[in-house]
Amino acid sequence: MNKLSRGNHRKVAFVMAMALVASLSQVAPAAAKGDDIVILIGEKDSGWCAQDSPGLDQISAKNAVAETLTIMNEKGKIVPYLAKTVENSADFKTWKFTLREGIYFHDGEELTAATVLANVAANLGLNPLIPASLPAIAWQDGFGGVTSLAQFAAKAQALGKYVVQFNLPAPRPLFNESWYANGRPVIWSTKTLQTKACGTTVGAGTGPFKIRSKGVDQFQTVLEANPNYWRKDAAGKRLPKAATVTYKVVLDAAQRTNALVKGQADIATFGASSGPQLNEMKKNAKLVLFEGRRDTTWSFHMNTTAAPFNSKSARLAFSYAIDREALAKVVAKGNADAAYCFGATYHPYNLSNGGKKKCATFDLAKAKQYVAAYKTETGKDLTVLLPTTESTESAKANQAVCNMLKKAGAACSLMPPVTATAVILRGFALQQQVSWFNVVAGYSPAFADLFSRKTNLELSGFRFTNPGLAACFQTALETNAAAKYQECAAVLHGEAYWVPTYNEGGFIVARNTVTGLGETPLPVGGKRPVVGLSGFDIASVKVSD
Amino acid sequence: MCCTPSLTHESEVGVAKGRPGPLGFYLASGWLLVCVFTAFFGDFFPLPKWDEYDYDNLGLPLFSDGHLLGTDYDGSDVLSGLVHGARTSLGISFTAVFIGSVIGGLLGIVAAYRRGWVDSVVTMYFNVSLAIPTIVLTLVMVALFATPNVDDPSSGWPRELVLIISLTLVIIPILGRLARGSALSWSGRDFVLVAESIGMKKRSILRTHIIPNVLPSMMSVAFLAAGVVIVIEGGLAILGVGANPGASWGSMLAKNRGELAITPHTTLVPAGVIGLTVMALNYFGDYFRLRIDDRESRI
Amino acid sequence: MNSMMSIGNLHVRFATPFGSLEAVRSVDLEIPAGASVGIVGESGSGKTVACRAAMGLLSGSNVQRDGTVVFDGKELTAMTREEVRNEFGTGMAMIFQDPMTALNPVRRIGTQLSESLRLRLGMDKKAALARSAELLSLVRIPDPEAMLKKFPYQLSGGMRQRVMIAIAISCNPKLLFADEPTTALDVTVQAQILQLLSELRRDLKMSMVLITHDLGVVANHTDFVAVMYAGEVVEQATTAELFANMKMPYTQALLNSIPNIEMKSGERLQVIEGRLPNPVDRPKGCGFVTRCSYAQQKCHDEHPPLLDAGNGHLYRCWYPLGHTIARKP
Amino acid sequence: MKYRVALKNLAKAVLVLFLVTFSISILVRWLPGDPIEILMPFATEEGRAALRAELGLDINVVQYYFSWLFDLLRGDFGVWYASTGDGGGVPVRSMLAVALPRSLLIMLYTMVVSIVFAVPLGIFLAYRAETRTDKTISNVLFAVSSIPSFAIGLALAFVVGVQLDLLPVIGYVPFAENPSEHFRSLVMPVVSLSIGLIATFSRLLRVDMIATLREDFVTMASSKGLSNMWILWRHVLRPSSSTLMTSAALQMGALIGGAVVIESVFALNGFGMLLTTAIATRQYLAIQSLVALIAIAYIVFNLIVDVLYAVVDPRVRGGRG
Repeated sequence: MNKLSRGNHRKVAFVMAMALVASLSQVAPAAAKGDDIVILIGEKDSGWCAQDSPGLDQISAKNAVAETLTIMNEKGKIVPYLAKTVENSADFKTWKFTLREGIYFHDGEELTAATVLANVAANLGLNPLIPASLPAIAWQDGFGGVTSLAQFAAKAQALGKYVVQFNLPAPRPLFNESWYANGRPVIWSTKTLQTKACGTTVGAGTGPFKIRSKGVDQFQTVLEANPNYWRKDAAGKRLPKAATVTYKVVLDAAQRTNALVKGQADIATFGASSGPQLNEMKKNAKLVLFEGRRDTTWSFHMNTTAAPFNSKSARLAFSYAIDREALAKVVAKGNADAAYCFGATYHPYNLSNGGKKKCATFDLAKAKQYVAAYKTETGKDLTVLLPTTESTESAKANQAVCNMLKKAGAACSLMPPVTATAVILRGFALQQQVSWFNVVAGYSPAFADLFSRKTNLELSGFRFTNPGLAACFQTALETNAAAKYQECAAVLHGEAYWVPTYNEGGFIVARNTVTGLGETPLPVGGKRPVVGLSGFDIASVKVSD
Repeated sequence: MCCTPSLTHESEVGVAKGRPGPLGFYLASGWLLVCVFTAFFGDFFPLPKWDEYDYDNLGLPLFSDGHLLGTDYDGSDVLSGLVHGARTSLGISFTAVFIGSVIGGLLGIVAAYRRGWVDSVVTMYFNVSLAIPTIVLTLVMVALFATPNVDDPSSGWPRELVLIISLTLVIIPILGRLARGSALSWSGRDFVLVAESIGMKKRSILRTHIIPNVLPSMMSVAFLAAGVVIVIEGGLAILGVGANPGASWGSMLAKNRGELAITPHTTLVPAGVIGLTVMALNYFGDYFRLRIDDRESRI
Repeated sequence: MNSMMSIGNLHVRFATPFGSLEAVRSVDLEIPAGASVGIVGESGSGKTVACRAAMGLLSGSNVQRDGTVVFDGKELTAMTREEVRNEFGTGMAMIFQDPMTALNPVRRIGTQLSESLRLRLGMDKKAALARSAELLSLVRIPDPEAMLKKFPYQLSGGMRQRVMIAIAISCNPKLLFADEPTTALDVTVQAQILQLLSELRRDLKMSMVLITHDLGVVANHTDFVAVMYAGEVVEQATTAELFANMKMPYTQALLNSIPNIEMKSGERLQVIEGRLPNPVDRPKGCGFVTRCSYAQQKCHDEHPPLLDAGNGHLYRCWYPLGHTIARKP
Repeated sequence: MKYRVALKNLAKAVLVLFLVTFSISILVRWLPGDPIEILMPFATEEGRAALRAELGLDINVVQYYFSWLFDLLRGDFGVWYASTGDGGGVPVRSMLAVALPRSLLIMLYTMVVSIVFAVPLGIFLAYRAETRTDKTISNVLFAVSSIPSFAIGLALAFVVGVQLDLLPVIGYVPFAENPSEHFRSLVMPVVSLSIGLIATFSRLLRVDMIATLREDFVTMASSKGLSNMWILWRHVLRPSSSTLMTSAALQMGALIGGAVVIESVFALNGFGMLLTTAIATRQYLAIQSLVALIAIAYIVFNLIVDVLYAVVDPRVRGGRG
């Protein structure tokens, strides 16, 4: 018996060695070619249900399967999409959506007014206090905070097979935008809504691709072409062009780069925090970089209901201590801008028009002065706790912020991700002093909504305790007047509730064999941006051999 | 004397010949001295601060002006990182291993010598803690202790302290099992039986016969463990529960890993420093073991 | 008489950090074919090292061997390791002192016994096992088939030693070194094993070198004797001549240290006082000088050469036994 | 007699398992943050109460532990709550079905590769002990073993994957789907994990073999005219392998959950990532079940090693040693 097993050891070792040699000696596999597209994304998510909180990378995958009633074109304007037309009354209280006819879900259901109403109903009752349910906020707010179907029925009705009308209790000039909300409020088929796993592992939408398989762990999603897709390309040919699309989650940016350079993937997405990799890839002739508009602003916002940030001195100290230019460099290595005031220059909140910056900006002397003021006020030293996530970038950026605070004389420590993740997940930082938050929503009324809903202000992580500010945003929301928004933003910045740091756009890097990115025409004319707030459109994408 | 095996180049005398020579010993202890010196007096070196980013000098190569070992892609000085990292890495590793081996060693020796239920309990404790993965233990410890109370942000324990505690907990069963095994074999030796037979007290037998004999093998393994802990700490840094990014040698590696292809020196230099230190510790441990073997053979 | 092995001017040195250690120096030894030669000396006298060096079992960067060893007409010292190894088992074989440590504890008796048959004689597995059983019965082990399947720890000391003898003779060696084959055994078993060895030697027409510290063993089982002390041969003769005409005080001391049936009760066994000289730093005179009751000044100053007393009886002493002048009071 | 020893060992193993899982129950309860707030931030009061009951937060830890244990024994590993869901989620078992086979395979390959390389290397080093070759290789091994696996992994990915273009840099291919791609996809992860182990194992083996080489039976084997290779492999290796086996058993348990960094680098998404995510998102039930699996693995591998001791060294079988 001993002899036998010993002999076997050798054989096993030999076979293993041969297998290794054999596998090594093979030439590396060709990249997925032709009709099969491999896309690497840097973010794992828990699912595509409305209550789930997909980030941009996941939304681009989600939007390949399920679509929204309205969409943003390359000029940043909201246009009808699944809806053929969107009409509103002059007071912005009545909104009529007329759906396109002949659009079918992957499970065979036709898109009708009833489907849309079912989608809205399914999302009622979701907690609007977390960013994941931004669409829910928009909808519920639009309906005046209804939570039950009975209340809802009176406010939304089908005027025909393809027409839905909403009667809102208050003016909502951006209600059409609520139905886009960065690609989040997608329309699922009625059957999908009835399963708990709505889009987590299964789901039928109207998109160019349908789900072939989606791992429970959300690390790999394989989509296949929807043969009955409703859109056509500019030449009137069938969409989508590719047969399958595989989204793979690769958390490590360096490995996404490697796989792309090597040809294991055709497209990969990056955030500005992958600056070093992006800078390298810019030099690679085989790769093409697309950068989206820098309209995502990473900001700090503070819990004003508790120490230390219930003190304006503490907030101002924090705001003045942060060197935005430096932070943008640390995080993005030239792939992002410093944000002095809120958002990009075209944003309605932006206050830096005409070069006259009205916001607190980096000023070490002032920061020190306010740290000292806080000490005199409270008798305590200013101590800040920054939550970090597992990503190296988050830790680096937070450490840079900590150093800046320390230079200003404040104490600062990093909250470990194992705790911070839990705190962040917990209804947006109920306990946090400060949170890092990316405000993607260039024009989203949902964002303004966060300030305007008084009850939310008290409960949410933002915890602004300024009723004047809430009223201001409420008015701005109802009138959609840029001037009003700026007025509110001035208060926001003046009180230093909100400390913007840098603006970034998303990056898509594709191999030069990829064609058709950003070329799909929208049904009402125009195109979707190559890199937009809801990722990118892959309906026309094809890989040449 | 007679039994020199023909197969190996080592023999009893061969070991003596192969003893780490003084040169290697001086090199190894020299390196460790430099590291320890740096750990204590690094603050007085005329260097940029380790955690400050020189935004205009991202990814400088080795031997650049003002940055001897260059900067990483965040613009922090690699040399200052190494100097500061010496304190964190060696501090965490030496403290954890020292406390861990004292506690583990005592537990192991007592278990081996008392036998009975004491042994069962201690062995069970070793087995249970070996079965809990390091990562789980550290994540939980960091979540429990290194998290400041939000109402009082200065309340959490320093991350380094928590790391020391959890790594100590990791070291205890490893060295404890070793000590127990070694003590077990020594306590069966004739001289212990003799000591017992002449009515020597258990405690003095432990002190005079067991501990001095268990100590050498413990210490040589402890040196190796110190090296291993430096490496483990780097792995934890990737999960965000190690030292802050760039604050230890391991976390420098973890922090700069993405830029391996762009600024290779920022990963290779810390890796080299870790490698040298682990090698020196190993050498020191070996030297130590042989010196003690020598002592035994002369008795 | 034909020479089976002839050792000429053999030196073995070990390099140590304290200097070179000369374990064997200038040993000349003739092993006639078919004869049994005893090598006697106390522990550390270099007898084992000398034999292992002669066989070529010592190697390593720290070992230096000089001299010539001619075995069966072939000069071993001029051969490569591979060539020497080819002589092992079939030409020369060795029986080790402690059968507990010399048998591999984790391998079956059958495996250990048959492997040299298979590897050296090219037998197939079945034949080798059959032959192994025969060998075991040759060394008088009962139920050899069952024995093949056992592990060394399952055997008694005597049985293990028999197994080792079986292994040593398995390939019909011409020369058998038996390195203290009975030290680890109890007295009754000792006699049986020695008897067995002598019989096997006669039946298989082997030459044998019997290494021992026991002059009594030598008296009964050997034709020639060489006495070693501190790495040197100090006395050498036929067995009969040696016991009849002992020259060395050391040899006599060895003889006196054997327990004797004729000893009167109450009489104390004589021990050789003192220690072997430090092999790294030898005295310039006779190595035994500090322990010898006959030592004179000359013994301190000059190293005695090997002298011939006639009859091939060689000895290394300035004042041999029977010499009238030199006795100390 | 033998059976009694085996039963005793088994009883001890079960006790260890019990203690590990129980202490994890307690540790997990200590974790800061209300799990209801984290798992179901926007549930109704009834929903919260239901989840509270499901997580056993309304009963004491002992009761809760046993109800978890009985669920586990029935094969119910609990639910993985959707991170911002309404209390719904995926069964942990279906997550495990994806992650566990990968991790087990990676562990298995890593062990096989480490041992296949470490054993000859250890033998060679022991054979050449204390020569310049040995010292050089030993030192290099030490230096290499001190480089964390993720650094080796990324360096390999860049050099072997991108520059030499030999192997895929990311992803996992199941064996059933494409055997050759399966092996190719795991070469770099396995090598990254193995290098440190090869260094450790070969050094352990070297030390034990040097001790064995001093044994008489080695000289004896040599005097039989056997070749050096035969002696090293057939006579010396087996009696010298106990430390190596003990260490390998420890490493196997550690590899299942501890390869998280390599899983992340090569996008393999195995057990380690599951475990760390579970802790970060307070998946109470999942944490306990996953840790229990690791503890079981640790215990099973230790029992296997006990059996292997007996195979390797017959004296253990005979009740000695």
